[in-house]
Amino acid sequence: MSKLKQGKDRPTIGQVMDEAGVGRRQFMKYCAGMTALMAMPPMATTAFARQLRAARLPSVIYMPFQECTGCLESLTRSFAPSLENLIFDTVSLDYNHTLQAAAGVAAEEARYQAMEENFGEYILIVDGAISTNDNGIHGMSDGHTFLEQLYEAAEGAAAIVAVGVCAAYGGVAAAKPNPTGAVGVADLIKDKPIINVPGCPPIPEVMTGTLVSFLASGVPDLDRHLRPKAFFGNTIHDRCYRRRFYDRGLFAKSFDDEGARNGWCLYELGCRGPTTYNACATIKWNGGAGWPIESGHGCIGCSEPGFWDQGGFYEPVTAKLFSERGQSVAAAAAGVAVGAAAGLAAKSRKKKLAGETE
Amino acid sequence: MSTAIPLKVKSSPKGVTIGGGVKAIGFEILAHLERFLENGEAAAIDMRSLPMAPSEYTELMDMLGQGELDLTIDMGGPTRIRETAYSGVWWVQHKGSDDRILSEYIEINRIPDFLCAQTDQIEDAVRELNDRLKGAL
Amino acid sequence: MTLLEFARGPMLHFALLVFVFGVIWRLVSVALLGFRKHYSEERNSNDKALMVGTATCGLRSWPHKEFIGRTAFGEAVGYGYHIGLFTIVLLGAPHVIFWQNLFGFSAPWWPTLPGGLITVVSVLTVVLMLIATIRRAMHPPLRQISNFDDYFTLAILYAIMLSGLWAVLGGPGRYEFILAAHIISFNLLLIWFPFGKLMHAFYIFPARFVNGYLHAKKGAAT
Amino acid sequence: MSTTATQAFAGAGAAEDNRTAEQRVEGAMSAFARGFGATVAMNMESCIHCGMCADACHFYIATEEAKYTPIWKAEMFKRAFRRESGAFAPFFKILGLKKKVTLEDLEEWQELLFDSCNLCGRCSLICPMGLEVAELIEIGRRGMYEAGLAPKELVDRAAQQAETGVPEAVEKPYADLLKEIGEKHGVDIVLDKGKADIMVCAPRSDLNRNPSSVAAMVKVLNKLGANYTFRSDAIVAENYGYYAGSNGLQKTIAKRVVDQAKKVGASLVLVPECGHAYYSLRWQAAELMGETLPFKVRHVTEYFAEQVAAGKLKLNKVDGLPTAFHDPCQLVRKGGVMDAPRTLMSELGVNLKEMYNHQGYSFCCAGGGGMNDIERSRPLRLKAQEMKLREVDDTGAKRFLTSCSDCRVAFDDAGEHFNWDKKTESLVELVADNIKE
Repeated sequence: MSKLKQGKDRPTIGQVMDEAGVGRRQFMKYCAGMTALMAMPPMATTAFARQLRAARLPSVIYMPFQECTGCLESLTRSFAPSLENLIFDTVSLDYNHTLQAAAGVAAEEARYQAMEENFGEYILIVDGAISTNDNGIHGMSDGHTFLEQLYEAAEGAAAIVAVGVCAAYGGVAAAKPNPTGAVGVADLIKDKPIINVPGCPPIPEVMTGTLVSFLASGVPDLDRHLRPKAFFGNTIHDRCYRRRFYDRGLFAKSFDDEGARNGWCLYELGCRGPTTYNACATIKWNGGAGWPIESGHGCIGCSEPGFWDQGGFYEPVTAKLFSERGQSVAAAAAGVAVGAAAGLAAKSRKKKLAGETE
Repeated sequence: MSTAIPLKVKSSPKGVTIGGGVKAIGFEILAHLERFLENGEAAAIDMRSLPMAPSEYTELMDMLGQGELDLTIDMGGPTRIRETAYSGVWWVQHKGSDDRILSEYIEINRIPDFLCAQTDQIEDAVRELNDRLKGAL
Repeated sequence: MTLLEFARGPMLHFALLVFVFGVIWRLVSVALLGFRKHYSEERNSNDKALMVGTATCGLRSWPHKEFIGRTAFGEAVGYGYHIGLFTIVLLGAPHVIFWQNLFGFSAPWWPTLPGGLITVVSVLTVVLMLIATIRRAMHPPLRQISNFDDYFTLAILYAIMLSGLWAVLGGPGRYEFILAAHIISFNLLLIWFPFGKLMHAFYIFPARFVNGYLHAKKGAAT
Repeated sequence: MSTTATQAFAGAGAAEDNRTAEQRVEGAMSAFARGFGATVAMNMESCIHCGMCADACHFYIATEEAKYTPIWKAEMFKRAFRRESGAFAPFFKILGLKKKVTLEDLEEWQELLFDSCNLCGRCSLICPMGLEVAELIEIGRRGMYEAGLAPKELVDRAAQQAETGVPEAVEKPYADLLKEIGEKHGVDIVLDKGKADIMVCAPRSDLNRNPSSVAAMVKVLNKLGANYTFRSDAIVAENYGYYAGSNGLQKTIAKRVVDQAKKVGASLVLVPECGHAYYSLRWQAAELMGETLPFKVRHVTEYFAEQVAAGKLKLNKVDGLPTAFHDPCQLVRKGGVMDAPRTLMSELGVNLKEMYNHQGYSFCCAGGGGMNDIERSRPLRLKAQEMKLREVDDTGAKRFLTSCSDCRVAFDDAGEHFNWDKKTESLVELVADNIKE
């Protein structure tokens, strides 16, 4: 990573690209890829490229909290040396305790220094849920709770990108009974623009795509869960190539029956496609090699808030979400009792009313 | 069109076309071409967003045919620009170094934007040429 | 907890409990009123009367030829949307899955109709329900005897049908809200069921049976 | 709802009734309450307001007026049921979901329950939910009676009949009238025999208007050598308690016949050509008495059909005149005497032309259920009878038979009004005239 000047006079991406010997057309080619990814009209590529070149090289603070490093793995796993990699290679990733060589006090100092220098300018990427029970004692590093670190880091952030469903909505850490009181960033920070990029993990291209689109044109338009509509505007179900089997009522009944082998709809096997908004069906995973449904397993809805507590992953999306512990038998018994009472009361009223005027 | 794992569909839906037919795309190209002739407004159709069956893809390519120019540029992975049989209609395909298609579109333009020099580059060129010539004198 | 989770979770559970409780309450309280003992010399034996009673359960579904001229339209519309409703609920793929999941059994033998066909049937059912509603509001005898229960029950049925069609045809709005609306309106149906005219689903056969039985005892027309 | 008619009536009926409005409503409720059995409850709970019963009722068909919808006639009883005996009665009462039945309501319903219903039971056949609509209306009538709102003609006749055995004051006791009929028609009538197998009654309207049909019945009985007798204490077959809706009076009137039958040790009580007499004696008397009766009850056509089947009664063949037969509702649809009239007619070789609506589904003569006696209901009756007469004409019949005195009163009245080309004749007379020697 070439050593670039820190602080205010940070170069623009255009300068960085030129310096890295990236030809203008090569840059344009990557921007074309980016506009296609985000379903923008192809003719917008030139304008997008111009905006991106003019953007200042961002200082990025990557704060890991209650996370499993799955998102980081996915982020760095971006396959082809695409535009995002270039930006990331050159971007001043000032703090990431997994990637950086420095550790301990030195690492922290580097972070504070970066935060001071780019105060109000840097992008804070949060990975992992933030524990809030017992004011955050369940999640600490370097003597500070994640809670404190988040507030501290968020203060100077230009924008916060919550990467992964944990940072966005609490994730697996927030699953019932949620002992650590894990929550997403948006539940704590109210005064900063927040972009959620949920998923477990999110698709690499979605993460990098969101970052690049933020660099080029600021906070993209978001849905009500603060997710970029470019990637989270449609349900998997709407874009699924097996949709025509759903429409014709052809369903796989088990993972190994004729229906499954025929590539029929996996609705009956618990696919969460209909209620999950994500770009898996179009961008696909592993560089377009495939995605969960194409590999024969239903979508588990990993980009939806609370997907971890919405019933078994192998029960259909309309399945009942309650367990029957004899309540219906009790209700029936109550019905008999009250019915009998009502019947006998009616009978006695009848005798009283009928009286003897036979 | 990213080539997904070929799907062996036993009950292949006869006659059930996934998206618009090739004719529909043809008419869209024609409309763009007419508009370009009128007011010089360039346009492009992103092949990626058209849900097309594999057969329709090749059908479209055959329909558009081959023009005079067929450029292949190696720039962080092959980029191929082909002029179709209908001048003003170009077929552009960018591929990454792992041969994955980054983007593919049909552009209706005098010359694809991608090939044009950018204004700010020309401004730099003016300065640099000016310095060079001044230096030579 | 999202609306959909609420709809298919606690609300569905509560609705089922109210349904079971209310239906049994109403059936038991009627049965306990006691059947009068009959002293008249019967014209037909008890067995024959039982047989005729059971036959009436089926036969009364089809109008006698003397009445068919006047009731053909009303009954056709009524039976039309009942058949439509049963087809959708018992042969529509998503519903088949729902029942199996709700009652906790798996029935691979359960046949289903293709989704497209069920949608057509649903649209037809809604049209027939509209005709029935307009007829209830316009036809003088119907207007005379209709009350809140009739229109409220129809309203709930409309809510279910329209939200169901909305979900399948992918109308505007987020799928989980439409699906939640569909399940919530079904829950409303379950809750209202014991307290309104929907109880006729349980009463139809006993009522017809008793009518047929008593008439048969007298040899009267059924 | 023509309120003028009801006021005229409510006032008359209620004149001697010095009870307060609450007491009268209380009376109605107690009558309703007696009807709150499981059968009725099941009916009340399963009505789906489909309005089809209107399509069976000849008064709705003739007038297209919504108030004649049969289940609407039982609305008061239904409201009372919902508040008192339904599964959710307390809620209906406390939350006031169903208004309390008031005297004004009952007065308004008098015209529906008495002036526009023959209790013919056709609505019970069309109801897809198997409601016994006719019985609900009968219970509705009982409530009206107890509230002192039954029409005066019916109430007075019922009270009179309960007391004297005869529904109206007669200058000559029916016993003497009966003897006269015997002499006039040359038939000796057995009256007040001590012991007999069969006790016979006579319809009072036939005694006055068609004595020949009474004579005919006796002629056949004599021919059969039946061991029968009339009883002067129980000559009249009608039961005005049934029409007025008073269980008490109906029971007293029926008891008169039962006592006389027990007195003579009869094993069979023969009901003459009268519809509701058969229905109330055969199917309601035992219920009212609360015990199984020691004798059988048969309609005269039933008894004669049995004799024909047993070969004891041989009949000649009548001419081939196309004939139509009106099935009296209380006798055939409700009473269950489906085949007897047709057995007799086929024995007589009658060229029977069935009406479209016949046997169990026949339209009512519009006179039954006490409407013959309610003068102000005549316009409505005529509207329904016009349909019936046209239906008879459609069969192309030249002769028109029936087997019920009230029906004949109705048809004679309608025939005269529409100067109809046919006369209504009695089936039993036809039988009597054609006994094979």
